[in-house]
Amino acid sequence: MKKTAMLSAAAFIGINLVFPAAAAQNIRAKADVVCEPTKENLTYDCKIKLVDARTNAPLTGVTLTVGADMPSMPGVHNLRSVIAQAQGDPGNYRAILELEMTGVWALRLDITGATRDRVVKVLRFGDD
Amino acid sequence: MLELSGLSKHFGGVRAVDGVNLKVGRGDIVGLIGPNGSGKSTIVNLICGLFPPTAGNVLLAGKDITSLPTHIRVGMGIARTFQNIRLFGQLSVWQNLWVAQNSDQHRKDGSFLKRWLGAPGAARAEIDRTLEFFNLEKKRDELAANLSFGEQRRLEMARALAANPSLLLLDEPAAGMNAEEIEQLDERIRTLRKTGITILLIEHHMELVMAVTDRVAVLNFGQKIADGGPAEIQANPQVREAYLGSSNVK
Amino acid sequence: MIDFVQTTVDGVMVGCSYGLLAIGFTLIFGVIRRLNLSYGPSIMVGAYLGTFLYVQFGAGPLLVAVAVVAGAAIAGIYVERLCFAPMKGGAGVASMVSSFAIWMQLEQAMILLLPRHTYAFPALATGAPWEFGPFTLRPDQLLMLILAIATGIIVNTIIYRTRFGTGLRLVTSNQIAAHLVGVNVRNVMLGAFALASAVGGFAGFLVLAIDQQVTPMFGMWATIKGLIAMMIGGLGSVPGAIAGGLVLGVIEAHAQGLVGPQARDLTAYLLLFLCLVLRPGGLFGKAPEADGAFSSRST
Amino acid sequence: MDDHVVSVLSNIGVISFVALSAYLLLLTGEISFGQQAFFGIGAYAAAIATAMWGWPLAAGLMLGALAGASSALLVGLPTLRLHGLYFAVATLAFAEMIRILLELFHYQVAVDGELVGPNGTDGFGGIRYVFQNKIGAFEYMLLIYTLLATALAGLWLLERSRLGVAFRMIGGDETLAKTSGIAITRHRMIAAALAGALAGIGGGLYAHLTTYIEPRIFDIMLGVHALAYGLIGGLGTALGPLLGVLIDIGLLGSTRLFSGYRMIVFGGLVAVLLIFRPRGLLNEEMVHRIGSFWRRVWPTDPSQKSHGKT
Repeated sequence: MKKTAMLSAAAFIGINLVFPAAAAQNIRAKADVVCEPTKENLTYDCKIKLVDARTNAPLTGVTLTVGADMPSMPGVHNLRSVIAQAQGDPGNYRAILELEMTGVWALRLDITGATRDRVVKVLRFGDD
Repeated sequence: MLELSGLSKHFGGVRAVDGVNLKVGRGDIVGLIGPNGSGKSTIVNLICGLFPPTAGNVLLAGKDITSLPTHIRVGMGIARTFQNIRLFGQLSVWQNLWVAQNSDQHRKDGSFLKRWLGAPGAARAEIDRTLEFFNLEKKRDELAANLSFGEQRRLEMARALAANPSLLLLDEPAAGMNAEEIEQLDERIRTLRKTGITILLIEHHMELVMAVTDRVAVLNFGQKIADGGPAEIQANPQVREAYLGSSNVK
Repeated sequence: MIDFVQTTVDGVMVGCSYGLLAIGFTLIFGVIRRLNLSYGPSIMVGAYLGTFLYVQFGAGPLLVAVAVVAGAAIAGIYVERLCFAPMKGGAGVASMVSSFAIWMQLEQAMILLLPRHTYAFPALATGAPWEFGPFTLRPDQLLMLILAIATGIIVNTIIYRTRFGTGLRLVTSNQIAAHLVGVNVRNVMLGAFALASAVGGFAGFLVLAIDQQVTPMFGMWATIKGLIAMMIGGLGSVPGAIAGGLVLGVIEAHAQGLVGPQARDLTAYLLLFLCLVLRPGGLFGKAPEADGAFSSRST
Repeated sequence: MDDHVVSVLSNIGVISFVALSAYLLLLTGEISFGQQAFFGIGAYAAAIATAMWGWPLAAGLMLGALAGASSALLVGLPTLRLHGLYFAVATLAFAEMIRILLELFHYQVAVDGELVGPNGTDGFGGIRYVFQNKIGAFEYMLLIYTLLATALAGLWLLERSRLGVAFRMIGGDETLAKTSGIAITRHRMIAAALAGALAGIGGGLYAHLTTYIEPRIFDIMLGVHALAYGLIGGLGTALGPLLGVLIDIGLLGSTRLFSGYRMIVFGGLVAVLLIFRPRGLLNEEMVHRIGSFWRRVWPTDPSQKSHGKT
């Protein structure tokens, strides 16, 4: 029993050394997303505006990929992520999503490059 | 060793066991016979605590164990076999015996981890001896479900013995066996008797019962109608009427 | 007091449909001693078929009702053939998981047929609610009540007055004995699935006609509500199923009236949990024996 | 490695925990429709710990495991005497109650001027520990698999231990297990707690993987999937449920081929598979055969001859 306790304590400390509690704070991203249906069935045109949550300055120089999950089916209905194109004013992006069905989807906005972050937006797709 | 006093079990309106008194002395081999449905298996279930009696008590070595749960009774030295073979089919022969093992050996030998992950020396030797006694040593790694009928019967008894019981309840161990196998069983019971174990044998096979038991109790409709030496029982007219009248016995 | 009565009446109306759902569930369970998770999705197949006819061709309520019942029955037979008939005894868990897999299959097939989240469903009857003093009664709800009672009577007649029903009852009480007296157990099982799914389909039609809309969540809804009502009433008992449905409907209605919509479901599950823990046999069933038919045990 | 592959593999790893959790109970013969509740409780507990209280990840995951285990014990007590369908439905009722309670659960604090924390049906976003600490997606996947490997090693040992064999005994024949001296109640509680802890850790990992959780994620769909994975993959070894997850999420969920038709293929596949192998691909018989083969190829010292099943 003692051995087990010591082992788990060692593992605990080890993991904490590798993954410490955060002090260094990255830029925190904030996103506004608007998705419009296209002529194509189940295909949506999404306009995304990324800003720094603290300064509200547009977030530039990053790569944005957009994926989607259905919260009611974790790990089941997940779309392959698409890369969003920068468009118009700085911080504005656009992505085309082909969904499997209408309903509530959680959009995964993955930001890589100058900073790394993930923002999840829950949106209802469909005209109902 | 074992004492049943006024033991009763009613299922709804059926009196499966009705006020049975029975004493089994230490080291005795007592037969329990009776026609089908006379309450024999119910008595075994009551002794090992699978359900509570409606009335009466079960005493083991003078201690009242009536309200103790089954696994505690096993720890106190009661082991049993089942009429229809019951084994852990998805486990190996060795594993069947290993976890059923209930001797002081497996509690003291080696470190905690060794005991939990395997059987240290003496406990392992004990299992091996039991397997050899039942001629199963070659099958130790086989899944119990893959054994032949005869092997399964032997494993069933081996598992009961692995618990190192002071009281062994055998519920129709000869059922489905051929003459040769019954003879082997007879021999094994005789060998066991020398170790001082107490046995309650429930059996339809009269030759076996008469050959190995010291005493025989007879049940009919849940009540004990006779109790005595084998010869005495065979001569008892009440038994002949109840038993031989309803069932075809050798 | 007036609110209380009104809420109770509303609860009874909904409870009727729960009761019908539970009858279907309990018929299947009683006969086969296994849980058919695809029960609700089978009903959903019927519902989507009906909706498809309604949306595409403007079919009327009567035709839609026939389509729903027929679709559900056919889906029920499909489930029986694939998940229950080929499984040997003692494979209760495998059957259940298999029926879950088919649930997924049916649901996706229906989503492919009608990919939008919500579709309109034809109304049973239109018209202004009737007022009786302080109480109101929707005509469609009243019609649903009448139809639900009629269905209950028909099912009861089938079970107690027909040859098939006699076989069904025999199989329910003792499968081996039924086999020995010459009942074709397999046919009875198939028939039970068809009948149960058809009853469920009709219940589904009534519920959807009140709601006037259908979503892909309907399959799960029907399975869960039917399951809860059946467990509360007691497994394998038809009167129990109706009673369970009514109890569930009334208690849900009051919980919603007193606290809110989330409390409604919470109360339903709490009721189910307490019922199982305190009185596992349900209101009308016997206490569960070690029912070997339904466990993951291998032997 | 491709981002998509990393994301799929991470998902597989995380869902494997809840599959293992359901598997552990299946060993003792009980079917639980409710392991998703402990996954959810673990997810919320771990996420609250790191995102709101500023705990390190390991501590958060431990809290998740602890919360999963203790709630499993809590629900284990009243449901102890239930079996089979009754137990399954009772666990379902419990899990749904937990889900609804999570929908009513509001507890938020301001982090960087934004409200973070469980917000009822609107979910709990901003679980950004992994991003704040610049842990890459690949690194996080490694963490998931390290923990999964640890869990598997633990289960591997468990299945060879008296405890694990006793679990299988209870699962095989409870009456016989009783008369073999096994304390059923205690073993069932241990199994429930271990299963709860496994699901709890999985939940904690999931929350930090997606950064967003909401009560709907933890509904019965997840629970029945978890159950199905074990039965598809096989009940003979802890690798069985993993195989099930791999087939479902890895093979079908992530290839474009079946997009839109995936459940039709998967559903049919599972139904047909279960007709031929009601205890899954890697059932006890199969595992035993592989074990015997292994023993022949690689015979161990006869005095130390293998006693366990491999």
